[in-house]
Amino acid sequence: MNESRTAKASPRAATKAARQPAKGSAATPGAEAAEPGQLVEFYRRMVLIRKFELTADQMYKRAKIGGYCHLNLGEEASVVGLMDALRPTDYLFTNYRDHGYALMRGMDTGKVMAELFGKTTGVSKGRGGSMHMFDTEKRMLGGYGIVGGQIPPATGAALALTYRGAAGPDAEAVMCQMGDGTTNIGAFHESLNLAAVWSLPIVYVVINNRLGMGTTVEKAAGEPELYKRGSSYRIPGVRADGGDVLAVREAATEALDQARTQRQPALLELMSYRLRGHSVVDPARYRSAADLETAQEADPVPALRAQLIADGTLDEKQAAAIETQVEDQVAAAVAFADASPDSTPDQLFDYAYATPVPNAPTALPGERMVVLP
Amino acid sequence: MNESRTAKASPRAATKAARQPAKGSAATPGAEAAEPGQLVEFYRRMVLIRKFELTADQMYKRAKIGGYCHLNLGEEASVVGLMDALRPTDYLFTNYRDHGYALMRGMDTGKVMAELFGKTTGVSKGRGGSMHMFDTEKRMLGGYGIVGGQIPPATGAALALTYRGAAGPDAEAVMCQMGDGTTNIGAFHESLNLAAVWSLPIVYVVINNRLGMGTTVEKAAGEPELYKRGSSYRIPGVRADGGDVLAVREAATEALDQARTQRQPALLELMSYRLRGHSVVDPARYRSAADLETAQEADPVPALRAQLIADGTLDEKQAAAIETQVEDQVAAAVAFADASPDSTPDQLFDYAYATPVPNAPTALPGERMVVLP
Amino acid sequence: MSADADKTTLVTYRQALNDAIRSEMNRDEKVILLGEEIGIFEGSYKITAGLLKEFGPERVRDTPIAEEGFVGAAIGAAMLGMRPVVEIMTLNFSLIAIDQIVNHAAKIYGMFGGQQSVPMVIRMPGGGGQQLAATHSQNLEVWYAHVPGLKVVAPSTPADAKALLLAAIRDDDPVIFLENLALYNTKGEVPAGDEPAEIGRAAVVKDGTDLTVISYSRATTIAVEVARQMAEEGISVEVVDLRSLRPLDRSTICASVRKTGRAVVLEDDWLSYGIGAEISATLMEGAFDYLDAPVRRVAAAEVPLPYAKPLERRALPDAGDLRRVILELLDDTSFES
Amino acid sequence: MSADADKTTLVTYRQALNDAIRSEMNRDEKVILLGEEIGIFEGSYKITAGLLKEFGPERVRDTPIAEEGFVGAAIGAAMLGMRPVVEIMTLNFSLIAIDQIVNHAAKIYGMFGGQQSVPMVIRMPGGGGQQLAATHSQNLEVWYAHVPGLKVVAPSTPADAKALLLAAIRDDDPVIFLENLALYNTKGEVPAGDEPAEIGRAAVVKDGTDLTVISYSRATTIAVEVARQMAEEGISVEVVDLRSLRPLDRSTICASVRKTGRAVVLEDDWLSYGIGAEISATLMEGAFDYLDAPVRRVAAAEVPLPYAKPLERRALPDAGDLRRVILELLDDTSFES
Ligand SMILES: Cc1ncc(C[n+]2csc(CCOP(=O)(O)OP(=O)(O)O)c2C)c(N)n1
Ligand SMILES: Cc1ncc(C[n+]2csc(CCOP(=O)(O)OP(=O)(O)O)c2C)c(N)n1
Ligand SMILES: [Mg+2]
Ligand SMILES: [Mg+2]
Repeated sequence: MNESRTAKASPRAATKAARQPAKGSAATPGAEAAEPGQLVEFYRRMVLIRKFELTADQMYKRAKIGGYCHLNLGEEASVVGLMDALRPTDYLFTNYRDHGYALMRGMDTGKVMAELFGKTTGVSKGRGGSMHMFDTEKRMLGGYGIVGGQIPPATGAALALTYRGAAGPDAEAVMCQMGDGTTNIGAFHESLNLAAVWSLPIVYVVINNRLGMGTTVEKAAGEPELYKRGSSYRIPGVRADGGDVLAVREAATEALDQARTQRQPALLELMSYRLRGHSVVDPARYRSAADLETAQEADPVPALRAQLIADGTLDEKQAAAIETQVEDQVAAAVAFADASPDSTPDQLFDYAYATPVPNAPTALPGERMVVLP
Repeated sequence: MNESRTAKASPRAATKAARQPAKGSAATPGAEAAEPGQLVEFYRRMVLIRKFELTADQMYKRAKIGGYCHLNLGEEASVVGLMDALRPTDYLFTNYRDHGYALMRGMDTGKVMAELFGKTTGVSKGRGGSMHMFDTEKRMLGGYGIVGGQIPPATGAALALTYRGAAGPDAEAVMCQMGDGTTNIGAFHESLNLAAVWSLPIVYVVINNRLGMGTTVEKAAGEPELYKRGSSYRIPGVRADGGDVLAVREAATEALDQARTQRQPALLELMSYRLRGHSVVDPARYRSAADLETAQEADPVPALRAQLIADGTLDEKQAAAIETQVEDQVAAAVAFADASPDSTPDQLFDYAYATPVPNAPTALPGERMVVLP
Repeated sequence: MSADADKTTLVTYRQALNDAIRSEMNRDEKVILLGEEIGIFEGSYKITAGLLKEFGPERVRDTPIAEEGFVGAAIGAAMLGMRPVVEIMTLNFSLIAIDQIVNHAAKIYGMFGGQQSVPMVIRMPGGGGQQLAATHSQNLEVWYAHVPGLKVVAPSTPADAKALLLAAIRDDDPVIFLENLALYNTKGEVPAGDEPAEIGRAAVVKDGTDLTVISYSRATTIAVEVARQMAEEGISVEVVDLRSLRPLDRSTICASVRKTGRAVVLEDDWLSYGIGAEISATLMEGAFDYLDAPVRRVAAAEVPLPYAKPLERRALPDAGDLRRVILELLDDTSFES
Repeated sequence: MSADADKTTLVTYRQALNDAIRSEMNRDEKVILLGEEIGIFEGSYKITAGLLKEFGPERVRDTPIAEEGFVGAAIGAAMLGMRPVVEIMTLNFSLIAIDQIVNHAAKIYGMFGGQQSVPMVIRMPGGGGQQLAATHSQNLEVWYAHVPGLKVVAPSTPADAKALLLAAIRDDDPVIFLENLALYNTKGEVPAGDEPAEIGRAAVVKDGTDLTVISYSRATTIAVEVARQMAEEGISVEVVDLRSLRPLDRSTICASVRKTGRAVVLEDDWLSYGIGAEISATLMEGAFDYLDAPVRRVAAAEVPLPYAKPLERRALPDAGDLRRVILELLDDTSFES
């Protein structure tokens, strides 16, 4: 039935887990034991996401950013671990909570910020905004705003890979990220079933931050242990501690490896916490103080910092230096975004069609449609 | 996890099973041991469906019936067993393969045939045809032609029941029938999850006739043991032999009982065979001779006849008398349908809206829309 | 609160909706609410604020993210006599539920020979202008307006929001109730009491003699504003608010244009095959001989709506566009004020 | 086979589609087929007959019943450079996939700033008249025609079916390719070779001087037939076949009606907010001064289509309806042949 194993899922365990070195790595290529230097690098990445998101929040309040804006605050260890497991040759699809993924995929911090600012220098030329980071070259095939909408295309990307070449350790694979609430939508079911019957190289990752907006997993899902939902398709399900960057990387690497070598799809659930409201404008009044406290105690960023200092890998000064460097990087991103040009109205129809055709409508509001020779 | 139990699923077992009396009946109210008279009555019902469907096939060929027409041939034991377990106070939703269900729900044979003929005396006044049998009074809330389309409304009907009264042995329940291929569609997933989180009194029945049009269950479903798919919602799944009318009745009664008393939804899979093509116009060339032979050997109607004669419940003459009576009934249905009036074009807008409103459009093709005072 | 509280009160469109729902829930216990985040979260746009507390979690039922499932469930509940009022967070997400809406809710009454009505309401806001980008800013009302078996209303004022929602909930057919993100905070006088409006009737919301602007939902607020401004310039613009997109009140539209001889449609959806196309075609049939010039349409540019503000602003029709087109049309027909 | 085999061959619409697909699959190995029952079953309407045998199960891929899933999968495959041609059994079932089509396929190119095209085709038949009842007989083409980012074609002849399908498969944007149940067995001459048509162009398929009928898909075959009959009665009807619903070739439509002064739209969909509304509105803009009388629309009655033959027949427009309306329009404009 279900090839599942449950990793430490309680919040305390999560914080503690992040203080342990990774184990059982030899079996799965790519999940090397973490060198101290590597953990420091992971810390830097987590801090980058943290600072970026806090800055985005500020910029939203200053009306530099509009629309919806969903942050990865609290999910940094998951994002960093997943993206480290993913190779440049792999493809990524995510939901709208996508800033951290874009950064970790190697997209330029300034261009990601510029996208939030709606500038022409943004990764999606300012057309997409916060929910819609995209970069063909980095194989980040998009953040998507319709819940579950990314799952069928991600599945189809994996299908395309089966036409490109054989399975094997060097094969490409697809990762499709989503939230816990998203596992209740039809597209999840249809897609996982397709991946199973067609044997596709894809890893579905559920960031279980315990909430879909204000709704708890228990209230939304008949089977709240979400990794078990793979069993309806004979897809192995794994749950791991999303607060532990090494555990995440290991679980993701293993799942990706199966996808590469056996074209075995997988469902990976990462237990995580959302530190703030659903989006920057949500005060999350529905949330109990206790729940918020639990989330804050599990915060992976200070936890990793404390661990690195406790085990002597970093001292306060070095940690602060990393933080300052990241702050500068984010400040530079804001400066870049700020200085970048706005779109101009004449660019409105620039990306109407990839293949131009006669009679494509290009009237502005109130303009006449019919132009006769 | 999964409260599943697998009943005899092989075709041979199925035919044999029908020759055994029911067992383990005391535990579940409603699933009484079958009296010989009752089995004879079930035989009569199965023959009625059989004759009705064969006649529908003929009438289609004579162009008395049009559109799509899907028959229950091979599924008679499942239909009779399910409908015997259902009480008049329960509600039924089915797919388009609905003639047998309509008959067993107590809808008039003549009016069901008249629906196929598109006559005003039809159960849906000739508006629906083969796929759309409906009877508010008999609580047959419709045959539906969109694959999976019936599942959300059936689930909502069960939701409505929770506002009507408390759970208990006399509570009403809903049965929602579907085919094996239908378990791969999003509506299945979303609906079962709703039933689980809301604890609804509904039994989902999958008639696993091994084929969705020309596609086998194995090719279509990542987990082809479909009853196991309940586990994604913590809904108990049960598989039973759909060729054994008593096994079907027992399994359905048990599931309905849990729905009534505990508001525990259930998923019941009935292993069955489709004796013919997907619809009357499908020659099923894709089907192997061996597969067809297996299906024919498992045919529940001759199997039950043989059993009743072998154990002395019926003699040839009595069996033939039943068959003749049913033939007369179906012939009378055809005569009724034939003699019934056709709809007339002036009735076209009769059921446009339940609550009339001004300006509802009633133009016939080419008529002017705007009528000014 | 207005001094004349027994007559009308100045409330927001949001509050008017909230009042209508509360009032119907008090009147009829069969009225239940279904939707994502309508309970503890109080609704994405806070339309259902306070109702969970007042009516409890069974009548104000939060759903999983499963639009097809819960909209379909509302259909089934309606078939058993409940009167569900469903909130879909935005119209954009209704695409996931549209098979249930169009192939089921809209068909059940007619296809089964009038045996079973489906008394339900689907409330949802459409609209752009909030920088929500291409998938979250659509106005696809014309899709629903095209479908027999549905009724589709799109109120533009708090008073109509209340009166049409009361009517929709009491109606035995599935009613698509279109709100608009930009309207929620608008204010207007709402009559006391619970008098439902009649679905299927447009209203002349401003009288005029020179030209008719036809619009609905948010666009009507712009049309009325532009008409008021132009009145000061000596141009008398009549505004017809459609209110109901299906049925469409063709007589009221045509009667107005027969009087004024000039018409502009202002709509938030895409121009080609939009609501305005039917209005123009209707005037072709019902006011041809009275038209001094072709009907003009002011609609959204035909692109997936970009996030970037300057592009979004340019793509959506505004008061300036309407004003310019009105003046062009008056010019074309040698109007002298 | 015609004597002049190197020039044109008489084939069915079905065969023309099959030929086009085969030919593209031979030309470009990135072309793959996805859909329910397209392989071993050879397609519900046998459009893909023989292709499984010829190209194998990986390129002719049967899918589970999961329209949202496999249409979405085609989008993802297209993003990685494949050129999927998806069959949805009938347009009615596309409602389940419409979020993927409209919120994803149609948006990806523009919303991500032109980085990624989505070269895919969705083939599906619409149409009533086969007694398939309300949920299986719809013509919802106007929904797709309304959406920027999509291209929508609806060929009426075997030659166009082939040429437009070739074009659709080679196009880098998502193309909705509308077939019609009643057209599959119709025959026509198809040119040899693989010359694609240009998407976005209408065609005058019959010249005339007295009146223009504008139509598409099945309706065009009726229009042409009626035009031929009326020619014998001395009435010269021009027929414009839209071929492409998006983009819509407004110039060709308007040019024809500027010439004839009279226009009738024949369409299989429901009248209100249907394709004909846009055509009429377009003529309002582009031929107002040339029109001798209002444009007329001949469309389906606005009901869920009943199964019963007499009702179904009455609800759908036919040659008799078109003829009657043409004569009325000529009468109204004092036509003398
Ligand atoms: C189809 C659809 N329905 C509803 C929404 C509104 N919505 C946006 S995010 C969200 C919650 C998703 O929760 P989850 O999957 O847990 O992801 P998280 O936000 O926690 O990362 C909802 C309901 C949407 N965008 N799309
Ligand atoms: C959404 C949708 N997709 C496709 C179809 C076409 N179709 C009708 S029945 C059917 C097969 C269903 O198979 P199954 O669920 O096993 O039921 P069975 O016909 O075997 O009783 C298909 C694909 C449809 N009616 N609706
Ligand atoms: Mg979540
Ligand atoms: Mg089946």
